[in-house]
Amino acid sequence: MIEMPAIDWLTAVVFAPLAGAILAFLLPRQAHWVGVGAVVLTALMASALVLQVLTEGAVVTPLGNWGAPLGIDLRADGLSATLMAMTTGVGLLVSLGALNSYAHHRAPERMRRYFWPLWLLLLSGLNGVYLSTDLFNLYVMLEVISLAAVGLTVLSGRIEAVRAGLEYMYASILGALLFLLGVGFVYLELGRLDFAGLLAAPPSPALGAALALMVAGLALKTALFPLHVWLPQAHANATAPASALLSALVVKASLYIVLRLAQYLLPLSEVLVALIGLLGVGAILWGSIQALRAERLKLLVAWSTVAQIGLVFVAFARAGADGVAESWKAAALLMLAHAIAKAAMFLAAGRIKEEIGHDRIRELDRSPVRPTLAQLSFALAAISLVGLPPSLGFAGKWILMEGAMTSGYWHWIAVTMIATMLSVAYFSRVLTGFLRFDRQRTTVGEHQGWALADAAPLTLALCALGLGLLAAPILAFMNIGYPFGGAP
Amino acid sequence: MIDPLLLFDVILGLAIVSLAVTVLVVRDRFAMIVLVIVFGLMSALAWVRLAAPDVALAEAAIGTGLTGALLLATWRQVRTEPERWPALPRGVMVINMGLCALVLAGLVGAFLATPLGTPGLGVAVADNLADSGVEHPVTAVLLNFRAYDTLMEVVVLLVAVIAVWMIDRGVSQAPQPTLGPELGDLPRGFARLVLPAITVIGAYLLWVGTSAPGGAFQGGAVLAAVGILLLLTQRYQPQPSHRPLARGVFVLGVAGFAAVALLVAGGGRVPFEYPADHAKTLILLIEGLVTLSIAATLAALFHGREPEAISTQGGRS
Amino acid sequence: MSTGLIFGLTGLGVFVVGLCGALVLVDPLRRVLALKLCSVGAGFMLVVAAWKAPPEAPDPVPHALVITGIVVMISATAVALALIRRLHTLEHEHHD
Amino acid sequence: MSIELLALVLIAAGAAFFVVGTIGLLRFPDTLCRLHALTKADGLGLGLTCLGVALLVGSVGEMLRILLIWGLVAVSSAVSGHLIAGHVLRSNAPVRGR
Amino acid sequence: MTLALSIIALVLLASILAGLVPVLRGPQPAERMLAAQLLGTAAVAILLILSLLMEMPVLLDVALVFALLAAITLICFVVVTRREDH
Repeated sequence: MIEMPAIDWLTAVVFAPLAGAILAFLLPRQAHWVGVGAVVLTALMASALVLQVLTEGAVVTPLGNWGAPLGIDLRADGLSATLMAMTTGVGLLVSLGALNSYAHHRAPERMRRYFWPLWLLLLSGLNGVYLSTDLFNLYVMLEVISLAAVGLTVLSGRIEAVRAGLEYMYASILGALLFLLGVGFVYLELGRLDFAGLLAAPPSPALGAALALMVAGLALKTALFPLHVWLPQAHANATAPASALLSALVVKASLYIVLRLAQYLLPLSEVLVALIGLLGVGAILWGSIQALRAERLKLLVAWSTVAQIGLVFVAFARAGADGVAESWKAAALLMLAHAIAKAAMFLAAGRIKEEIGHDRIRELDRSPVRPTLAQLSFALAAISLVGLPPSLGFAGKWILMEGAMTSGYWHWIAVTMIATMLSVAYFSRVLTGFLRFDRQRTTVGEHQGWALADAAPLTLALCALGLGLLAAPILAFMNIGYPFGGAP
Repeated sequence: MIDPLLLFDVILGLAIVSLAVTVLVVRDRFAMIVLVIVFGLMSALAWVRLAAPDVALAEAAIGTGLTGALLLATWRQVRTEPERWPALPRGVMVINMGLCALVLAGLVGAFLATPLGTPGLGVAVADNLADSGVEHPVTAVLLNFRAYDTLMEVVVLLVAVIAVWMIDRGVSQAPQPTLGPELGDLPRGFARLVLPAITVIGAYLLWVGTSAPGGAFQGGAVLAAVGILLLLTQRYQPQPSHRPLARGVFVLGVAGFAAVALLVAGGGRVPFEYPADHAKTLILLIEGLVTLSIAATLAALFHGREPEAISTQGGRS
Repeated sequence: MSTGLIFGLTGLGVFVVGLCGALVLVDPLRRVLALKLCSVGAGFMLVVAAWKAPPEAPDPVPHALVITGIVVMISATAVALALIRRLHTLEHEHHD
Repeated sequence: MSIELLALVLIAAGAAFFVVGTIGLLRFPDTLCRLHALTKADGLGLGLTCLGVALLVGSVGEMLRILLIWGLVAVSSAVSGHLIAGHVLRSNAPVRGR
Repeated sequence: MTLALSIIALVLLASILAGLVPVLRGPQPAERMLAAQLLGTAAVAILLILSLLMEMPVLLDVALVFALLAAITLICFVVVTRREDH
């Protein structure tokens, strides 16, 4: 019986968006249909891969059949399959939102022509990061993501966007080069670059330097506190779908690599974990303060990204160095919750700006337009980001505090509480504007009815809320292939 | 008496580091660009001393030649920019310098504590070289053992050209740098003489890649230099009507590479696993496509903008 | 005192000079060059990791990686320079 | 033995011309004089070195490659001399005896 | 023999470093490009000698690309700095 060539989902998930991008680049007028089609196809393939991981456990494809140290292996275990499913799912809904915001009457032809190839190449890079097990391959994938993300940031062509894009470019390339020097030190010490080689490596000065360089580079790319300067302007000045992709998906790739490094590289020293936690606290405080001072809606949402990333690093450091084997789950859940909710929030912010005409927070309650569906999805997303039950954010924070409690690190619980209070503070600035608690200043016009464009942010927000109920199965799925337990 | 070549290395090393500092410190911007080109030359010499001829070729052709051309073209347009010499307050500068000194001390400490010459993957490459389809180990690694990396690298080039076409739309038609007639016919004659020579050298580098240092990237870069010369001597002026063809050539390398990688995956084989007997032909096919794609992409990056019809403001298609 | 050691230290020196430049400098063109210096410095580290004492042939894998790094770096440089040119054009259109 | 000696002498002479060229580049008062020093050193210095190396090198193929290198450099340095001179004259820089 | 060649290579490297001074000092762009051309040619000479010392005939290809690189940057320079007042 000829063995039916089983489609290798691992390469399919990376090559499908690549083919979509090539087609979208070749056919500029039909770019949006080709783009949405490719994202739908990738989403289907991702779900097939998730099923395969569910049934068979971790799936490995040795590319070129050369095996790990010489060739490159693609591996999908629970953690990477979950993040890839999140990326394609959120990406699909953001694409639907993009169909509307780049429609003929709203955006120049050029933006529609170039959004889709860049977004699909970004998707291919993201899937490549989640599946790769080779350090240099991660570097090349990070570069694909960086260039595509800078392209998306600059899509609107306004001078603030170009200036923010240039700053983003410098930070992102410098981060990648720090990572590359770390890769050089790993090769100097071990003579191989795959994760399996890192597992058995005894601690040594070169590996210590490599870990420090890589974490520094990745912290720069995820805009962790002292290195966050480039993020707010880049995410606030991009167009709505682009900033949704940047804030929800691009930042997660570097966070994921930090988790992988913590898993594979030598046991982390207590000092390094505490330092990461401290930087997380700094990010929460500074991000929240700036969010409270932000004038424009999208700037507030961008600063809340800085704060939420700080919280992910706190979740990572909640139980000290030996607790990392458990606390990655809290970090992963918070990453998921932040991605879904933040995508919903940015899309909603874009819709609000379209309907009201401006996004200045102070005048949100003066608009003649009646509260719209977009404002509802913004509020629902805010609930998940704040972390109220039953949202996914709540589940993540719960596991964070639970782990901190069991290992006696009470200060992390206090930090989480403060983070929650601060996020309530800066989101309520916006929600009061929506609900017009203060006296109405102008007559309220007729209800404009619902637009198809509101579907994307609403579904995302509802997912962010509803998935909290599925936290246990998600956690069980993430544990397939023992990402952090004893590797088989 | 110590080996004089070691003395050569020490002087070369010191020259490279001091050049690096001078590049960032020298006031005149044109001197900065010339110094970067000389820095590239020196680092290519260092690659040669480290017995890495492939890297020296790549550094000379891409890192120094094409980067220098890009910098000169950008410098020409940005010449009137006032020199914003370090506006950072002195205190911040000192802190940063101190931080960098600390980082340097840490890295040098870690580097010196590590014995050199760890047995890397050299043995594994040598064992598998026979059925990789090519004789030259670096080309075998690039196009067979780590072909996935190389494919993604060509994707990076594709993303770059898409981003550059999107960023620098032809709306403000700054006068294109060209070798105008006012310079007399000597440079144009020189360009006419050098063009065929460079094309032959580029093709030679591509062909020799399977058995000696060379290959798709170095050959592609040298052929890109041909493209740049055509642009400079105005023998080829990009027209909006050429865009579909240009897009086709840009994606040629990635599409061809990915297609080959997937097509070989049928019948129980894994993607990128070339059948043993066809390996060489497949690799040469991929190299040819990738070289064409790289040459066109790098030349387009030098041209720096999508050739839009100047007449219509918002772009026609 | 071998060739590998000398150029390893050179690479680290160039990387840190580039890092310092990228952090301190303000002029956009110079910051792109600072990043190119970092890329050459990181490349030095990889090739030094592959270097063996002369009679032995060096390890080809890092050479392939550095070639990939050089091509990636010129793509990033090209995009950064396009951004700088665009910013320059926009700023000048802004003023006059 | 004499071939190696001859090659060594040629290469040494080539290097000497480079040194002279560099000193000329440093010492001469204005651009055109420096240009004169450069093109001489360029052409002859490399020419002698190429000749010396060609004597020592094994196959004919390599000799042809060395010839090609020398040809390319000689042509490009001649053209560069001419262009830079033209550039300097047009930009009416201070030239002795103008 | 190899000792003599090494010393010559050192001398050439020294002449390159000395050639850097006019690149820094030269007031006009033409001066700097002039010096850069000399450095390029000296680098080609060093490569030729190294191909003997390190028994790597492949370095001749590298020297060829160096020479090519000098030609390309030269033409770029001439185009970039030509007068715009015509």
